[in-house]
Amino acid sequence: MKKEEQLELYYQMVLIRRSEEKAAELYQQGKIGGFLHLYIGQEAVSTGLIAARQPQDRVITAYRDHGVALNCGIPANEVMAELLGKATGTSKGKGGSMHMADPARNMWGGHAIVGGHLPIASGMALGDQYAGNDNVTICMFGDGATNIGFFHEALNLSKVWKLPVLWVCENNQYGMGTSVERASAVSEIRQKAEGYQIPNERVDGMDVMKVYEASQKAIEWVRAGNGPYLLEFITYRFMGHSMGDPERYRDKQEVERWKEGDPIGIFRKQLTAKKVAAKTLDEIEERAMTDALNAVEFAEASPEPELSELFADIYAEEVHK
Amino acid sequence: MKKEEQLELYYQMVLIRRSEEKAAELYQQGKIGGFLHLYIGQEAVSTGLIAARQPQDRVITAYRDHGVALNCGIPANEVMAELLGKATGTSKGKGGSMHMADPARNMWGGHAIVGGHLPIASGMALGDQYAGNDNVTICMFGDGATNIGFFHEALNLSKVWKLPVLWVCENNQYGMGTSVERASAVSEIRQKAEGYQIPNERVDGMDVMKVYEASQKAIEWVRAGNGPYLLEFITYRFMGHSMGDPERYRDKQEVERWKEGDPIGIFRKQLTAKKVAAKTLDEIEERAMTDALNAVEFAEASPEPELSELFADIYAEEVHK
Amino acid sequence: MREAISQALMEEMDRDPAVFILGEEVGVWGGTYAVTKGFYDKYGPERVKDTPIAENAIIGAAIGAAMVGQRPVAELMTINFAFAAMDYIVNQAPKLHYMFGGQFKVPMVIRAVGGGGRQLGATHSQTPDAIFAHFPGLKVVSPGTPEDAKGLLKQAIRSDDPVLFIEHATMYQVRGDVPDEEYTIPIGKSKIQRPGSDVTIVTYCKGLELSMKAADELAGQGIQAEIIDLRTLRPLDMEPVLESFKKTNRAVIVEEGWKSYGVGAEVASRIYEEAFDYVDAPILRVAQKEVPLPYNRTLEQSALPQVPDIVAAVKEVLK
Amino acid sequence: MREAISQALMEEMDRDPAVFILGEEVGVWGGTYAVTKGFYDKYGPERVKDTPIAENAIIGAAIGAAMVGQRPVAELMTINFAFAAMDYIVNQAPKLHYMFGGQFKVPMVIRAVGGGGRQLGATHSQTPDAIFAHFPGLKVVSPGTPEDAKGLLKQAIRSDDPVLFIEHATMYQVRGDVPDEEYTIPIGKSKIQRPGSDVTIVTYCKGLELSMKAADELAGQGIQAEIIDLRTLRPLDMEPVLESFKKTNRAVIVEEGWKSYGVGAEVASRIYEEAFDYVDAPILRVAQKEVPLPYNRTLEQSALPQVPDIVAAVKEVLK
Ligand SMILES: Cc1ncc(C[n+]2csc(CCOP(=O)(O)OP(=O)(O)O)c2C)c(N)n1
Ligand SMILES: Cc1ncc(C[n+]2csc(CCOP(=O)(O)OP(=O)(O)O)c2C)c(N)n1
Ligand SMILES: [Mg+2]
Ligand SMILES: [Mg+2]
Repeated sequence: MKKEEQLELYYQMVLIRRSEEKAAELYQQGKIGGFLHLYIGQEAVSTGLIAARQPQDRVITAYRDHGVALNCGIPANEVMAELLGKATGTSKGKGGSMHMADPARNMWGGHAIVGGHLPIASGMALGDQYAGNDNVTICMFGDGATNIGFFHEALNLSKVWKLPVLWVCENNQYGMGTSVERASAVSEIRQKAEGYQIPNERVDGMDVMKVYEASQKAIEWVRAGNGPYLLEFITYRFMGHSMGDPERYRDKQEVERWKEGDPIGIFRKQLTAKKVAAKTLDEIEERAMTDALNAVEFAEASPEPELSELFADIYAEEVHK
Repeated sequence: MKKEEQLELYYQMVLIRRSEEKAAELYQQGKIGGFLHLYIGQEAVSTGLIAARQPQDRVITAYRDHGVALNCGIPANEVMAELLGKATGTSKGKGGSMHMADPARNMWGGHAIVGGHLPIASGMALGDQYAGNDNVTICMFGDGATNIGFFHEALNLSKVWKLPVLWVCENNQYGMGTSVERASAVSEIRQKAEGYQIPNERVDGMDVMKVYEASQKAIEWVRAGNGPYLLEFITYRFMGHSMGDPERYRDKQEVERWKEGDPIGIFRKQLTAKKVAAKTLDEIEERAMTDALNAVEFAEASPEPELSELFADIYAEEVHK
Repeated sequence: MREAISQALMEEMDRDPAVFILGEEVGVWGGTYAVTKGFYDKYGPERVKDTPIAENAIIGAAIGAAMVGQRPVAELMTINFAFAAMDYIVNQAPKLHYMFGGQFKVPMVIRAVGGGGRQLGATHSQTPDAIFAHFPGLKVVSPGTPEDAKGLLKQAIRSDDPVLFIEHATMYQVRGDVPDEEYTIPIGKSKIQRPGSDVTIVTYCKGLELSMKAADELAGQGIQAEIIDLRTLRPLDMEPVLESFKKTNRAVIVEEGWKSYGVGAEVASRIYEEAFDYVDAPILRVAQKEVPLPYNRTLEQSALPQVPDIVAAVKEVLK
Repeated sequence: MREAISQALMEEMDRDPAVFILGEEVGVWGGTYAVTKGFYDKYGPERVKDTPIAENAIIGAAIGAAMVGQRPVAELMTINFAFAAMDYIVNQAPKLHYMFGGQFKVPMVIRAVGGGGRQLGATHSQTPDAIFAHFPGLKVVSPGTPEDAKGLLKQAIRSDDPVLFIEHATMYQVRGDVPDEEYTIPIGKSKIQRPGSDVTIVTYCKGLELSMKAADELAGQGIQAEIIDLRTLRPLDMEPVLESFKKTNRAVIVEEGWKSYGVGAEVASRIYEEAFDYVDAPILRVAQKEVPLPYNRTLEQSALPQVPDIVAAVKEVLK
């Protein structure tokens, strides 16, 4: 990967971090409602993954979707505006934190029912297979999501029909307060793919370049018509599951240990080792901060949706009454 | 296994065969309604399996349940009466072909939602684990059932909680008209257990003694507190999926080939080889025939349920209106 | 009826290459109720897709394919298996358009066979149509004649919204005229299936068959029942119902499902709300007795609404 | 309210060793809504079981354990996830007793948290209570006061039948007296929560909170509303409703869920059927607007039924 591309990834990771920090503040101030699931700690996963896709490749993920939305190119302004429920938000303020989307940027939504979007991802891949194009559907989900039946049905179907879908598990060690070991029969999620003879791989999810490389290989393998592939990225969320998590299920030391492997810190070190000047990186960080702040400003200044929006878009076509 | 026990198994297998043949006739005569899924061809599976259980072990299965009911010791009379919807049926005529049960004989029902009884089986095993006894739950299901999410959730739970449950897949090659290969990512069902690190084994399901031996080993392994185990029995249904199956999905030769390995024929040969006299076996066959005929007679002579039964047993306790 | 539904599917598949079918046994078997018989040979496995037994995957995949521009028709072997895919039917398909601010469309049809009366036992005999109609964003269609079935199914396939299309297992043999020329019928329009002046019978699907028979019988006794067929449960078109009721001032609602929290409750409530001054007698509901349907034929039949129940209810409201 | 529910669970666990709890985050986390806080430490992992995210396994396992003699209390993190386990809730649990001729019992409680108003978006904000109440064999309970919550939950745990026990996410802070002594409240009994003479308000759960406020406001204007709390949606006890209605001749039904095919439709229909001669004005339903609930707070609040809506409806029926 070219250096400027790498710097772009660095920018994206920092932008996610700063945006999420701002979102946490806005939540504390009561300006964001509902659930807020932060991506802090996991930035390398979606950044590296989405950098590896081609523009025609579709991304679909769970409710922990702000980072994914930014990586897909949805402007920070629109993401932040959605968090504030504004008319300028990517889903017009109707979706909120868990429902970022922009099909024009091939971001097919955050989805709030755990595992619920996996069969839908199979369907998107089916649609592309049916159309005869070479799009790949990239479906991200958590470790916890691999215990629900949706996962099983989606993976089985993808293999039986050889669908062009890349399954991406973000194994951040917990589904809410339940560790992988307490919820899953196997502790390596990738092993589950064996039950479907889906080729699979377990990759360090804290190193964005490793994520990128594994993803690129996998995506192109899928694109070549080989059927589905499963990637498991080992990662960790530094914050609670959502705002207000009592975090009784893990101790501080564990969190601190993982924080030593902060994906942004790791990448910064790598870039520095590749002779990128500290100043360059600092400037990127500042730009990310500015963009996050601007997004907040934009979102706060944006109008609320009109009340008439309440009854808009229930159906895509006019309904006879 | 002692010789008289083996002869008892032979009797059971022939009884199932004769009863099913009679049921088919009664169906043609319009005396049985609904769906009728015959067990012809698969007799060795439930006969060998259930012979291997202890009385305290619970059996639960799918809608293809007449044979299982007979093996569990439900009198043929009651099974046949249930098929005819009579008050003397094992479920008082309210359940029909797909819903044979008798908890006193540890037969916990045929269940008509494909895969739906697997989580329930996990729960039965959980109940026993919670009670601290050493009962084993034996849960039978078809190959087709292993593609639905219920299967996945049940197996995962059983492994995570180390539940005393024996999973038994009757792989009869088809779920209705869909062959295993067309519906399942893996063609050996037992491979699916690998995704849960559940020990497993693939066994010839046309040879009742092989079924018995594998089952006994597996049941005692589960009873010893080792957690779940999965057995896959390779078998075949000689008849259509249910009455009125156009059978466009397989050709006659295939069926004929399997019929050469008729489980009753195989067992008769084995018994003959073990010096059981033809006369003894013929007498058993006659007894089975007589019992099947008597069952029909009993069922036909039995009364219809009272009309008041319609409102009985909606709730187990009296309901305030 | 079967043929009308088959025709609708074929015509739409011929018209629009984005239309394909998926479901259990829709292909090689030819459809459990033979609705897609011959389709596999004609359109091939790409457009007539046999699926594993995995209702979430079936409906979920249909949603996904619809989102990216196809027009899948998913078949649920019976509506009872809708519960195994419930999240997709009520919580995903109907909400995706709204929740993402109009960015996604889900032009998908779920065909499901419902109904009791075939001795299939409690889990396999339901008519739970009302519960699906509770969800905004979903369209729920359930025709009672071959003509309507064809026209409505064609329209459902062309709809840019998810449609649950409910057929009745005991009605495939129902005969009726179907126009020769190409036609569609708008979703969300109730229809007078039989004009009359004395009493309004509001019904749909299997209830229509029963109500027509009851109306014949009543006519013999000098009572002219007007039958309004809802055809669509959501959106619910009350206009022809209200118009009829304002004329007859008496109504009976006939449905096959359970009475409590059923279709009749909604229809009755709306009549009272919107035509209160025209009510001359309590509106009655004829529906299934509130029991899980038993296997035994006599018991099952006595739980299901029957023609004499309708006749009796009409006489009661005319008292 | 939260404490009342916790108490009920603890008392029943202390009383009967067959009672145990299973669900997502009920243990170590202490319950997503903190209802089972402290339970894990007190009763240990055997009796307070954290499950994988697998709603079918949770409810299915509860059914199985109940069949063999335990009394599981399964928690659905929210009622929206009931759709992921729908087959167990409506097609298995309520039918097993009947379908096997009374041979099985399913003494199980499903606790589920419902309700909108917390900006969780369309898939996570539903109040779909009515659809569960459609199924014979299931008991559906949804209390509106801490006293009722405690007494009904204890009774639900002792019930030999499956009970869906619906709590409301925004009501855990609701305060109210709870008797000191041990008590239970029968399932299937509606209750007068506030006596009055001018109009009958029929409601339950969140609707009770709103209706009480509306009644206060109305009282200030000289209108005395009698509030009947259904508490149980199935079996539905209409007696207190009818008694009240025969006195007031006017009714408003208040529920949080969508209006169409909702609870109000059933209640209104029954009032008309059973007290037709007492009706002086159309019965009105106050309910959620028929949209998937949006995230934006203002939009969401404008979709939910509010106190002024109730006040207005009461004035309308009194016109
Ligand atoms: C079907 C369903 N059950 C439960 C929930 C509640 N829930 C939301 S997030 C979550 C944990 C998911 O964990 P994981 O898949 O590992 O994703 P992570 O939050 O770690 O990113 C749960 C249980 C839900 N949204 N959907
Ligand atoms: C959830 C669900 N989906 C579909 C059906 C319809 N159905 C009944 S039996 C069957 C095939 C099951 O095949 P398998 O599990 O292999 O059992 P077999 O009939 O071969 O014994 C299907 C699809 C059902 N009963 N339940
Ligand atoms: Mg996780
Ligand atoms: Mg099979």
